[in-house]
Amino acid sequence: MEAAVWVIILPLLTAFFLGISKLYFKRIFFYLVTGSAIIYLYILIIVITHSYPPKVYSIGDWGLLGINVMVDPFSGLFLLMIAILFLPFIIFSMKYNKFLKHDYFIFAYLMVAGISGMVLTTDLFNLYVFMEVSTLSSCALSLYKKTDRGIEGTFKYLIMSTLGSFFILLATILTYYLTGTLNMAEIPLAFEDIPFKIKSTMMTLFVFGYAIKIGLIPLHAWLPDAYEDSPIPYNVLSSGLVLKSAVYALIRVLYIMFGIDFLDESGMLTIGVFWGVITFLIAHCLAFQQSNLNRLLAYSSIAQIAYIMIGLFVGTEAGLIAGSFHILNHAIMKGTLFLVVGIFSYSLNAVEKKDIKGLGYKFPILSFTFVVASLAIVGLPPFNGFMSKWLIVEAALEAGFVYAAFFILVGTFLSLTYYLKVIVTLYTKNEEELLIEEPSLSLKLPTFFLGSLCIVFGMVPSLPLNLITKIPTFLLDNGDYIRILLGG
Amino acid sequence: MSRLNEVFKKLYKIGLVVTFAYFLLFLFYDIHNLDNNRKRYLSAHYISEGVQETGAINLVASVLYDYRAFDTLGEATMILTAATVLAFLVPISKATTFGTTFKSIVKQTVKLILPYLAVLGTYLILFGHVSPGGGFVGGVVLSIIAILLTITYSVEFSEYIVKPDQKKLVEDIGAIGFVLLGLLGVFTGSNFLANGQAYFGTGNAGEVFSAGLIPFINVMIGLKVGAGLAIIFNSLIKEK
Amino acid sequence: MITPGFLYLTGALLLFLPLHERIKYIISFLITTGALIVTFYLIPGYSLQLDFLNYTLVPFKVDSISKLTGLIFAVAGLAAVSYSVNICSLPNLRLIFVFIGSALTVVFSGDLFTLYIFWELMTISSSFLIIMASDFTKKTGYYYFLMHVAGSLSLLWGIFLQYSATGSLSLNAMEAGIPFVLIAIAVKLAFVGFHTWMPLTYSKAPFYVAVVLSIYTTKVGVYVMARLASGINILAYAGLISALFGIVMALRQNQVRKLLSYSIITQVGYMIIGISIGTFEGTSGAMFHLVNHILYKTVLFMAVGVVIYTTGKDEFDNLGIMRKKLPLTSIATLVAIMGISGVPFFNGYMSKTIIKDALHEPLLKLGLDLMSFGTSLMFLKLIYYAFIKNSSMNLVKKPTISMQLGMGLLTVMMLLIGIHPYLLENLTNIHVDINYFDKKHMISGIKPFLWSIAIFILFNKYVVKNYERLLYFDIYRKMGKLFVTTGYVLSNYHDGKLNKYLLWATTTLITLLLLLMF
Amino acid sequence: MEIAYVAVIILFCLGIYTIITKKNLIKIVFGVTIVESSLILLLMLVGYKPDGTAPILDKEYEIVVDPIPQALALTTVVIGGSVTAVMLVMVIKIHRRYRTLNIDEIRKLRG
Repeated sequence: MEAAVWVIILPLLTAFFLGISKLYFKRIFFYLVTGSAIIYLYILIIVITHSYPPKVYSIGDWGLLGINVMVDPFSGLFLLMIAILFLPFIIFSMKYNKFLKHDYFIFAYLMVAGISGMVLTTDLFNLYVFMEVSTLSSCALSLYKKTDRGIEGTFKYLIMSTLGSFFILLATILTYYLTGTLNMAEIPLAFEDIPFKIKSTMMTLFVFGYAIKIGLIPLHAWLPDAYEDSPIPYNVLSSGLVLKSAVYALIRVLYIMFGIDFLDESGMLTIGVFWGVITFLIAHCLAFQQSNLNRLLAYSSIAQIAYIMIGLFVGTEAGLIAGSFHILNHAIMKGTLFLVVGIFSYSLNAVEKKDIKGLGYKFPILSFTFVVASLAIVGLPPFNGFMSKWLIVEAALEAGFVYAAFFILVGTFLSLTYYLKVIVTLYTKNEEELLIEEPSLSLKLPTFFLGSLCIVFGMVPSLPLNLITKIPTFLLDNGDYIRILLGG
Repeated sequence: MSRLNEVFKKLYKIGLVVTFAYFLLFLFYDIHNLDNNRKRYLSAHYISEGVQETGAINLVASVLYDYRAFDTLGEATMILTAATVLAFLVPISKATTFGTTFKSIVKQTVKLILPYLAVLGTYLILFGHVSPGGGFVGGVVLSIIAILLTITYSVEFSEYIVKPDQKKLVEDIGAIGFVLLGLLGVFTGSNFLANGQAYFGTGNAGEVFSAGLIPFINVMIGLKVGAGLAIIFNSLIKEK
Repeated sequence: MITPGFLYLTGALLLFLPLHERIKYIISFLITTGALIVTFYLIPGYSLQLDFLNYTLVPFKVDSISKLTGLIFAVAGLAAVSYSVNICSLPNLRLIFVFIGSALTVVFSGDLFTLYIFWELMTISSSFLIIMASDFTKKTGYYYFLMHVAGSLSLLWGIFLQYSATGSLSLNAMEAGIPFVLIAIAVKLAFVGFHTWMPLTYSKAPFYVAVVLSIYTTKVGVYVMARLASGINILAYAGLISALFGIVMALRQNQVRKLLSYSIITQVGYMIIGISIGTFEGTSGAMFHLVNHILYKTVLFMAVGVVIYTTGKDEFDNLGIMRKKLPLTSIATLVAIMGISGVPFFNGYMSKTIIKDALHEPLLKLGLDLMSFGTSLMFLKLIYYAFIKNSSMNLVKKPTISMQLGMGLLTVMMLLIGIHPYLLENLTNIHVDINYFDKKHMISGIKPFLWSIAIFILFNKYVVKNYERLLYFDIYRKMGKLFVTTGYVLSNYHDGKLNKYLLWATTTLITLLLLLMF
Repeated sequence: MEIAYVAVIILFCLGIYTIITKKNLIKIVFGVTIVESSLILLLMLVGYKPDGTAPILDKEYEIVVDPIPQALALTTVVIGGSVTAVMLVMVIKIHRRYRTLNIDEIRKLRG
């Protein structure tokens, strides 16, 4: 599984070479960025197709003495998301950023490297390191416009996220203290005879740390701030990958290290589901109030991730499948929405709700894409969001979380209220003369690609579900994962 | 009324932190009282076999650059990210002089010290695997050269001696070199960042030319850290 | 096998092709007639299975009831499309196609999953039809969409309850979650209390949109009710109340289309009563009434549409143009009004008779008479304005041929059914053992109509008066305000103070610790 | 030995307290640094063995302290340093734009 490590190295190398190219070879910049993105896509596809059964790659050939990289279906899902989002992101940003492109792409590649490192590594401390890489480069992207609001929001983001990192680091150190190892396969074996209280406190520290990065209410306040005045293509990756990678890490840590039995016993599952319900109800209320589209979408991201949390925390096979499917779908839907808003802000600098009045008639196909994506994210058939929401509700009902299932439907209604408002504004006639810079094809193409995926995955959900249905095997029962990682 | 509110708020915050401290105390106490012969087989293995397996006497170096070299790659990336962010946030054109002017005695002393610093840094880097030191420490010492120049003379002078572009280049070369060194393992048929396993000759432990790739990685990290910290410092200074 | 619903959906896709504007006529003609023919030759008992995820779905299943409903939907689709093809723009035509197609698919669906998906698709397409149709309907469309999505989510919840209770998604009478399904149906068929969207929408939307909507929206609700929740006797009284409410409200309206909307509520009351009886007779009576109601209500909406098209408004006074300038429309309107009032030899009489015959409780029978009486009364008001009162309206433009074609088609069908009621029975093999033209039934059919004429003549000035103060109370808006206020308060807490945010975080940490430790 | 753990706790909580109460941006960054130092101290303590020597095996030794936490500490230092550097440059930028370091006045983002 040589390719697995290339998933991490290639973006790193690209970022480093971009640093040199910025100084000396400005001409190769374009070819470097796009060429590397295409090769990266190829590598990702190879890795994803080989993700079942899971493969282990030992870095430095040290086996259990060193750091290992492992591809299993759950990380395969995240690589799939990178594969879907990254190339459109590159193509879009190439046009969207009118100047100063080098640093932007350096950060983007570093961020992707950090995220792919997070999803591939099996070492607890390595996970922390890559998480910091992705966080810092994500901060760098979010202040990229250098505006007042951008810097302020990023500062808040950085402080909150660092606070979360500290708790994760504390828990990581304590794990080493308790077990003498950082390998995720050996920790659960050593964890078995640790008293309940210590384990649950450690779990709290992990959960809290990652919950800040995920943005569950009331730890969410940095998220809309960081989104408000950042480059919009970044928001695509942020809501699609950065937040999700924290979800990944949390689920990995909880399910592998602590095990489903402990989660059930300690009541974490109940708390997780309840927290999710609270989160999306409040987030929907807040999203209705927003006039800035970025903030609106940010709050909607919080709510959607709460759905994901519910799916992943009901603790059954169906729940894990549903939650993972929603992870993928949310990345696609939110990506589409952000890209459309990105085009609006590119063409006529519109980021407020009132600015987009009447654009439905100026950009008919783009607006149609927006409508499709927003209906999908609300969870109306026949789009992909509906499928995953259906699965989540079904899983929640099966596991006995009837209130969660009911409130998900309420949440669907609440989310419609604000998305519909945007849509209606989009299709309200505007008499004013608008100065419009016609968006070029390289802006539209990624948008349409993601938008069409919304429909395709809604009509043919078995396409991604082939991969996703294998996820619970290696999460729900951590025995398999451990056996493979230990070299079985 | 608002005063009371303030007091309450303060008490609340203190209460939160104290509660958390109490929890931590409890946690540490529990962990401490646990059966204390915890199995540290990993570190035991490193201590007993590490020198043979990696060829480095400095076990920290062997952990950093061999067993857990992937972590080091990550942290090298961190410095690069930070340096890039800073360089990006602070425009190059806005160099301003540092406020204080020093007597010539300071300047002469600095002139005197600089070569020693360079030698010390190089020594720390090159002998990182056989003695205390290593790429990070050496890199920090090297970066002090640039920092001292900046403080005593000025940003302009420091950047005249070593151009920002050159620093950036050195940093990137360090990072790329690290990755390429790691890839050597792949090319020789072993895994990424392999050292002893790929037959890079761990040599006789204790000699300078031993431990396979570790000295070279040390050099790369040294370059990277030195250049990165210099960039970070200069950027922070430049922004009034 | 081509299903009529998918034929329409394909039509909608075809309309996306970047072809000449003219092509829409050809496509519309082919699709609508094709769907009608396909539906006509469907064989009851046929079904289609499909594996989707873990479920076995039955997206297409024909039996006599669904065939009857599908047939009338297809006929009305033909009429409505040919009525509006001239006027409406291409995007709206697409939406109309999607709407009709999903309504037809709902009718032929054999499992709850398909039913829900196309039920929702109907909501989406109709809402966008309203939103896109004109500048004045944005808020109406918003309201309509929210209301209907609330209803369909309720249906979804009912489906989930049913699925988790029985483990199957097949389309039988519900065993669990009936109240939620009833709420969903109530929203769709504008039951009293859930009806607020209807007068609002039908009076504000452009007339051709109102025509299309009025055909399918409520009727699908009725059909699904017959499928999922038939035979709940207590609902008969609810239907009666709803119908009486509709009559009272209809008599107080100043706009023709609002009157027609409230009249829909009344007519749906008949169907609810029929379905709630639960016997074969009652259900088939309700289904026949559905057919008849689609025919005459569509014609009425079309006629009003013609009036709006020619004069620009739908005030009662504008109706006066009918008698002088629009002879064809006048005839159609008269036939429709006779039908809706249940006068013998017109189509409404047939289904009303079946329902009345199926009833056994005296209170309901009385109520039914009262309903017929009220219906006749409110349409006498319409007749008064259209044909008796003098008016000096002038034609702005002439109605198009395709409009009149659509209307004419339906009028002919009404007349046929009225004169020969067994036509419908033979067509669908649903045989109700009633002799429509014996003395007893005829008298009981004509009685309310005669009474209403008498009352109308006596209390003329009360009925035709223009009401200044309209009753209006909407609890849903109040609930919406609550939601907005909550959001506002919450939003104010986010005042940008980092300390505050960090404090929230720390509080969460301690809460989590406390929760997980104890 | 135990007292050192108490020191870790005190430092950690002090840092958290600084972060959540102080209004000055620089002080908040100080708080971040304090927490970070407490974690490095904890790492050192985790690897500590009584009478252990540094993990450089060039002479006779009996007990050697755990080398892994030392390596981790180095990594943590570097990561913390990078994050602090970015934070500081942002503080400078914010001071330039807003002309204040009071966190309560830096709130253009609301709602």
